[in-house]
Amino acid sequence: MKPLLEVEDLRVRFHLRTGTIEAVRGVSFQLGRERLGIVGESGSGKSQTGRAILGLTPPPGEVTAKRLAFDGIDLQTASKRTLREMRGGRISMVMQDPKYSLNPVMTIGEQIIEAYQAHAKTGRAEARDKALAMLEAVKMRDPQRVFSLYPHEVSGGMGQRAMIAMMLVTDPDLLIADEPTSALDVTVSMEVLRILDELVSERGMGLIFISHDLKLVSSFCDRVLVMYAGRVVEELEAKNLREAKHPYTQGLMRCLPTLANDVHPLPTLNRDPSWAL
Amino acid sequence: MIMLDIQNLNVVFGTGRLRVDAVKDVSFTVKRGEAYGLVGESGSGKSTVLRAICGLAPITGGRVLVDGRQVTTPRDKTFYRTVQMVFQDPYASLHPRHTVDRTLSEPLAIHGEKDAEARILQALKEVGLGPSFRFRYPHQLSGGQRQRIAIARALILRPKVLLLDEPTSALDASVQAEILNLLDDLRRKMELTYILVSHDLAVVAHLCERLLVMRHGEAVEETTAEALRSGKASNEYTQSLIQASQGFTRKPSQATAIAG
Amino acid sequence: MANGGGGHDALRFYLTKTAQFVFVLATTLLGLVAVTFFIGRIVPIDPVLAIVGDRAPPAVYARVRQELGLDLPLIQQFWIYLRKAVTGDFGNSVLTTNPVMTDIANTFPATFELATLGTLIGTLIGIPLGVLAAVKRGSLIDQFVRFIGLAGYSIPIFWLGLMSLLLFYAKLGWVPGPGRIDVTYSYLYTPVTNIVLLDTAMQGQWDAFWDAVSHIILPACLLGYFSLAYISRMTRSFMLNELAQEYVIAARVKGLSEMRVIWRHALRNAAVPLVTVIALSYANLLEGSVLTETVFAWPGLGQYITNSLQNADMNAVLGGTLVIGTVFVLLNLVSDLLYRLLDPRTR
Amino acid sequence: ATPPDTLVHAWQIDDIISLDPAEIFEFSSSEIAGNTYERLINYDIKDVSKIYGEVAESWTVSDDGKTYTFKIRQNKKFASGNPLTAEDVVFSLQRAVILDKSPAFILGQFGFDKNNVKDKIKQTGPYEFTMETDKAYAPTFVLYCLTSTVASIVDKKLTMQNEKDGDLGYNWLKTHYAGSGPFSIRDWKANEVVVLERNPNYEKKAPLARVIYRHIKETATQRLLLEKGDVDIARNLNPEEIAAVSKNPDIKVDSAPKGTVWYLGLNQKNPNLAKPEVRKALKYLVDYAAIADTIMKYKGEVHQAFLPKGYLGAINDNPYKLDVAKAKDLLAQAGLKDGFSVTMDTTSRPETTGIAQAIQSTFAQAGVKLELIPGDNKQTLTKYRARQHDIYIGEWGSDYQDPNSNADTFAANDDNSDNAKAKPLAWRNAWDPGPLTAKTRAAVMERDAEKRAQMYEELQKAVLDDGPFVIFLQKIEVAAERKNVDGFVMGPSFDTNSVAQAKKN
Amino acid sequence: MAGAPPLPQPSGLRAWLLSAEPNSRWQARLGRGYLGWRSFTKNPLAVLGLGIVVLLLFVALFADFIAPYSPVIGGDLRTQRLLPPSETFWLGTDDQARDIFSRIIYGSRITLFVIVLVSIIATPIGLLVGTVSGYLGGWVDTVLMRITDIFLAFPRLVLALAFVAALGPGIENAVIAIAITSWPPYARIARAETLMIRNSDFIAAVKLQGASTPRIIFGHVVPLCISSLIVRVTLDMAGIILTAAGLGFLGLGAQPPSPEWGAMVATGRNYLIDQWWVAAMPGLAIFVVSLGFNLLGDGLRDVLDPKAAK
Ligand SMILES: Nc1ncnc2c1ncn2[C@@H]1O[C@H](COP(=O)(O)OP(=O)(O)OP(=O)(O)O)[C@@H](O)[C@H]1O
Ligand SMILES: Nc1ncnc2c1ncn2[C@@H]1O[C@H](COP(=O)(O)OP(=O)(O)OP(=O)(O)O)[C@@H](O)[C@H]1O
Ligand SMILES: [Mg+2]
Ligand SMILES: [Mg+2]
Repeated sequence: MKPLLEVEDLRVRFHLRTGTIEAVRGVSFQLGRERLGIVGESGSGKSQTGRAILGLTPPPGEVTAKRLAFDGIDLQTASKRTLREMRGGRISMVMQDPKYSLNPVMTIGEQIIEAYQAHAKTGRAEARDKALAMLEAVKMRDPQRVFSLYPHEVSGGMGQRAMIAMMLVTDPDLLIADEPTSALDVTVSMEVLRILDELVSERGMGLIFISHDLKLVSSFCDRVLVMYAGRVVEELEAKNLREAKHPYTQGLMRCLPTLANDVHPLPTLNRDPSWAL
Repeated sequence: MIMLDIQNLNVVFGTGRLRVDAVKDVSFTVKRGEAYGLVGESGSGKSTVLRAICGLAPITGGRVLVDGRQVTTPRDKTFYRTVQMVFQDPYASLHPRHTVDRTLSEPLAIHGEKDAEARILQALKEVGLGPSFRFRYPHQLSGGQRQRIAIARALILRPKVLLLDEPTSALDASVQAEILNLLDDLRRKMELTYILVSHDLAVVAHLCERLLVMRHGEAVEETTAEALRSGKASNEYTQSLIQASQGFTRKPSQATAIAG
Repeated sequence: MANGGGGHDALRFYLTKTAQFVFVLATTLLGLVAVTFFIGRIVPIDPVLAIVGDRAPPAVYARVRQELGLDLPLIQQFWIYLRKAVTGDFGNSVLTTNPVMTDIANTFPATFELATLGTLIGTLIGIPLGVLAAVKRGSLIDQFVRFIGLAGYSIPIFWLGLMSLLLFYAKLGWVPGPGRIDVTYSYLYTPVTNIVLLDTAMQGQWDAFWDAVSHIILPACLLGYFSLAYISRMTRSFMLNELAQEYVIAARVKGLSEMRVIWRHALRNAAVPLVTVIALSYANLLEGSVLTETVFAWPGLGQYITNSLQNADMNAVLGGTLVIGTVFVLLNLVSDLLYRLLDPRTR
Repeated sequence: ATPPDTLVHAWQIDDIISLDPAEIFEFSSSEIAGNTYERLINYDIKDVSKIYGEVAESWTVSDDGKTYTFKIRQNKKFASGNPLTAEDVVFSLQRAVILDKSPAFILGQFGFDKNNVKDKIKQTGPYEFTMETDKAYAPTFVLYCLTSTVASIVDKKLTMQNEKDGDLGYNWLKTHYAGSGPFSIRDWKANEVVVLERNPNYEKKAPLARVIYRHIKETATQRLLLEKGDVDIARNLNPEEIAAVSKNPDIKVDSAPKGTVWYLGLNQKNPNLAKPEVRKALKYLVDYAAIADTIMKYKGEVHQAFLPKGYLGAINDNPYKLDVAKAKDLLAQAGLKDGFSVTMDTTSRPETTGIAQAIQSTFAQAGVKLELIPGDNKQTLTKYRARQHDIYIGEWGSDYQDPNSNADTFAANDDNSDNAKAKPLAWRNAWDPGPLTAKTRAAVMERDAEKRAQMYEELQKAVLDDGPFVIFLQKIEVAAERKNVDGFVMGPSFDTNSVAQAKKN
Repeated sequence: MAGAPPLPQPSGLRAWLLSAEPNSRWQARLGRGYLGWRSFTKNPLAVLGLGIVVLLLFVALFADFIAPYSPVIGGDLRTQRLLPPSETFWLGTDDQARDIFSRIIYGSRITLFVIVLVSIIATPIGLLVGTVSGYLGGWVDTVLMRITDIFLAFPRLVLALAFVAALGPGIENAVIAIAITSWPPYARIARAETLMIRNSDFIAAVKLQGASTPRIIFGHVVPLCISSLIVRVTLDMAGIILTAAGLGFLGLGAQPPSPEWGAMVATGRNYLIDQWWVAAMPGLAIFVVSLGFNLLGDGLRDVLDPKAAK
């Protein structure tokens, strides 16, 4: 089977006044209709990888890759128009914090309709039905009401679900979720994850799940990429996480306190400069 | 020896339409040298309890006794020498225009302490930072380093009680481990009393002996780290928290029924 | 969160809001009156002189002084003034002999007309310019907008006014000369609102209307330019702020066209603080167009107040100041309301 | 362009505060009154000494010199259509005295007041009345006073129809019109426009249907309007602008000297200025000719006596010129070899500041450090009237066409104490003219014109020599007109600037 | 024109400045200033702005040596009046036959005086009112903001004119009048900024150390407001010069013959059409200096303002 997404030697650079920062340094992976997790500490380039795929690297940034293809379409050479149709239509992204990523002055319903109408030539009534259906699909208790609420009027969990509804309303083939639950309560985040999980298994969508929570990624995803300083230092099956080879991955696994065993002091991570090479 | 005694604490914000009962009738006590945890979902009033203790939120009802004495409003200087707090967000809790040096010398200046120089270097050492950090600005520090500075600032007046409001939740796992170890260490060395707020049960269990589970501003149950470990929490809500902290489980569970 | 008793609460909410507004208006106006009044009395200009002139014999002088109540204690004078002011009686202007209110009713519409058109021009051009500058940050257009803005800040308005008259009126003949309307048309309509454009249009005097339009266009463009300088600059900075927000990226993720992202998402949000900026610039034009008015022989409020002030015509100054103060507070209120309307978070 | 039957002036008319002739005392309103009201008598603007009756047909003076009997022309009509009779004339004069507005003293100085005026000015027939003065003044003095605006004839019937609370129609007439002149006032919008319309009842019908005075504050704007032909006459151009427009073939420049002099008032309360040598030295420290030829070109000519050219007895030889050496000498005599510092209150009008700065730099040449204190007109005047200045620079325009107007203020001061009742210029500069006061009083009683002229010459010489006034220019009024304007006549005072026979070709 | 050319730095000093581990507060401060300077100099427009401001300072300081003629004493009225720019009079002469170039040179002193005085009067008032009212809240806030509103609602020119009228004309009083009318916006800005930071954790932290209210306001709140205020004030400079000019235009600013630029433009307005240089030259000076301050302000914003730098 042809992979949904092919990424080879992806690099993201920022040319700043103070010099050039290479945020992503040669990341390669392939993705089928599966759940791929990307973990790594803050600043390791997870988000930039995700954004580069969508072509949304912020201004001073420059993206290069040997190959960056979605469903056989080369994203680097694609026209702006194709890219735009791809975005939201076939590839979507759920972002970390609903508080900032929903437009504060538009109702949730409007925002979902807008996303739908950007890709499907339909009337408003139909778009509205679709949006309501989508809100229902993300287990919103009272879709009618939520539809006409403004982002600040809903809780974080509801907002994140609305965000997911907005991003999935066009039935994309690939969803990139950039820390979709880190702003949420543990209990609420479980619920959101469950919705994502169902969507993947029911629609056969590909999912890239970005997080810094190893425990979560290992329990949620099929495959995990571990990133460090802009590189993938290790790629492994989620269930094999405990057998990670790379000392960084091992260290990360160990330094988490758990309910199960009480270690004092906690092991800490000694960064080896050679990891970043 | 009871260090902190909270009885029927109530905190209300605003009036009329805007009234929020943030904390309702919460009581607990903490012994000297003990570490006590507060857990619960977002908005359950954990931070508000801490803020009420140290005077950043109004005490609408109930009593707060520190070291056997009821607190006054406004708090007096001795109070601040007894109780200090560390905030959740290391990025927001340091003055962006003050160097570490200035941040650390401020409490000394306020309380008219002498040999600031030595004490600042000492405080930096205690939190595992060298003198090279002394003249840096917060933006020149990593999150973990900032949190260490925040802890150093809290400790520089040699308080007896440290209120920790999610001190590690903004940090990476590896950094979190370092901070937790540091806190563990300091407590032992300085015989500190902790109240630790966190939504991460594992973190609370790691550091504290006893903990209080809160929800919607009310105390749900008081339990011990031991009990959590052995999964013996009596309360359903506590159970769901334990459940969630285990990571994602594909089988549908009761977590769905509760959240939202 | 408790949401019970909505209707009653809402009513009370609006009542409090209204009461608050009335309070703000009242205290601001009282403050204005007090400050102006006392300034007026300590200014070393003899108000009697303004009335009787330099040559009047002492007896006349003394009589007028008494008529004006200037021999009473200051506090008493203030009290009398205040009592009358509450009933809308600001006394008579010394210079024009009319009741101050009549004068203001004559001059304010001229200023209003000019400032409104100026703000309209400034807004309609300034916002797109600002947006463009923000979107194309660092580009030529950005530099251009910046230059326009800078020039707007630093060029003396009377200089630009006279130069534009010289060019567009004297040299090119594109616009008619200074004044509100040509003398030939000035008696074709009856002043009702004193807003010439409105009066002529309502009375169907279209020739007069177009003449008035051609008269107002140059000074309005001039004022428009100055408000444009400010508005475009603020728009740029608000837009830069909005464009850096996550929701803009989210909108792009949805596959929206760049046009839609900029104009519908980012600008819609930037519009919230912009409302205040526009209101402020409008207020500034209302009060600060004295020099433009002088150059264009525009009989507006700014000129009226300045002229009165220079002639110690304190009744007129007080009245004018109060009107501007009221307008200011009202504009504040309107921008506040618009703010609420535009930003659902404040509702 | 302006309509052919309409004459449009661009003029700074923000000084108008009233249109009631009993109150009018400002430049622009005087001119408007001059064109819209008639007076009892008037003088020939070409030869001021020729007095003729305007409303009066003839008059006689009694032997004791106190009673004047006037015969009124018949068949005269107001713009309203009401006939003009002696009743109107008597009413107008009485009214001015009773209302007692600023210019009322021009009549009041003959001994009229509220209480006695009804007895002193009496109608004696339908077209005849008498006026009785308290002393036997020089008849020229009395008659000249009757040529001033305050003695304009108002329509009694119309005015009294609009009377309210016994105000003699004052509140109405302030903004309305009740006269018989060549034009009637149709509209006055303060700071904006005054519109005059032809009076159909005037016997020598005006050629123009309408005259409009537009208030244009900026002189540059006035110039642009004139050059474009959107006004016919620009009234306030500055010298450079006049020089520029006079090169324009479509524009001509007309001018007339006015009864106004520019002067410095030296406050005698200042010990330095009180020294006679210093007063004299300062008179040698003004570059009269340069000022008149450059800054004030077209707008003033050198004149140093207090009576303007054209007035009875005016002396026109100007003895002083810039002479720094002599001034230094004089200062040394006064014990001020190194000069001294002194301030000058200056209104912020461009002309005044221009002259002031020129004077400042010539003063400096003899070590007199002059500090200018700018202020707006009313503010500076307030200070001047309180005698708180050192030096004051300003203009003085005579109130009526008789030499007494200026002599009374420059050369007489009955009471030099701080709370004196009358405050002539001599008082304002704290100067006690000594015997000159009595001489001034005598001159006004002198019925022989020749002798009277001589007395004024003496007074002028004395002030010129020792007075605390450095008079340097006589004002000239300039108007730049479109070539096609004809017959706009400028007289020696503002109320004699006439559009009555103006027309456009 | 560039500002003070960056001196060739001995590498030792540079290393010392950039040391990651400064040994004293002084070294740290200097190092930080050096870094700021470096990032500032990367912005050519800002450097241009600084250059203009430095030039202004230089000219003001050495006016006596630069100006070829006296700024106040005119030449011969008959022959040297209103001459166009030439070799003898670089920028021409004015109506009093004075050299415009010399007047502009000397006028820089007054401009500088106005700017400095207004900023040191208005900024502290605005800062104080804004921070106190924002930090304390409650009725103090209500009262102070009412007062601010009153001053804000006042027609600026009326207030300025009134003050000048009350205090007497002259540049000092004009400055005071301008200062009095320009603090309210600063107070607003400072208040808005204060409201944002008053509930932040680092303020809570100092409170918890027992800091007194004045200590918090002056030690912690003010430094944070000051940078955006400085930026705003520099951006306002042009406006201040022009307001001074406006007062001069109405005859209430600097007293003649002082070579205040605004007053010069105002006088020049009488000769605007034919003798354009009389108004244009000082006008150009105002424009250039405003430009300088604006560019500098923009540049400073990048260096000082943490929000804009993000
Ligand atoms: N606009 C930008 N300009 C310059 N550098 C940037 C920019 N955006 C990101 N970077 C840099 O790119 C690197 C990777 O950033 P990225 O956001 O991908 O990290 P991340 O792994 O998502 O971290 P986090 O867990 O904190 O979100 C970081 O070092 C960051 O400083
Ligand atoms: N200053 C305040 N004014 C009004 N309401 C407040 C204020 N501070 C807190 N609250 C409310 O009090 C409740 C409890 O807030 P608190 O911050 O204590 O929760 P928390 O348990 O610390 O949550 P989190 O885990 O998100 O920090 C919330 O509903 C919050 O909205
Ligand atoms: Mg990220
Ligand atoms: Mg909290």
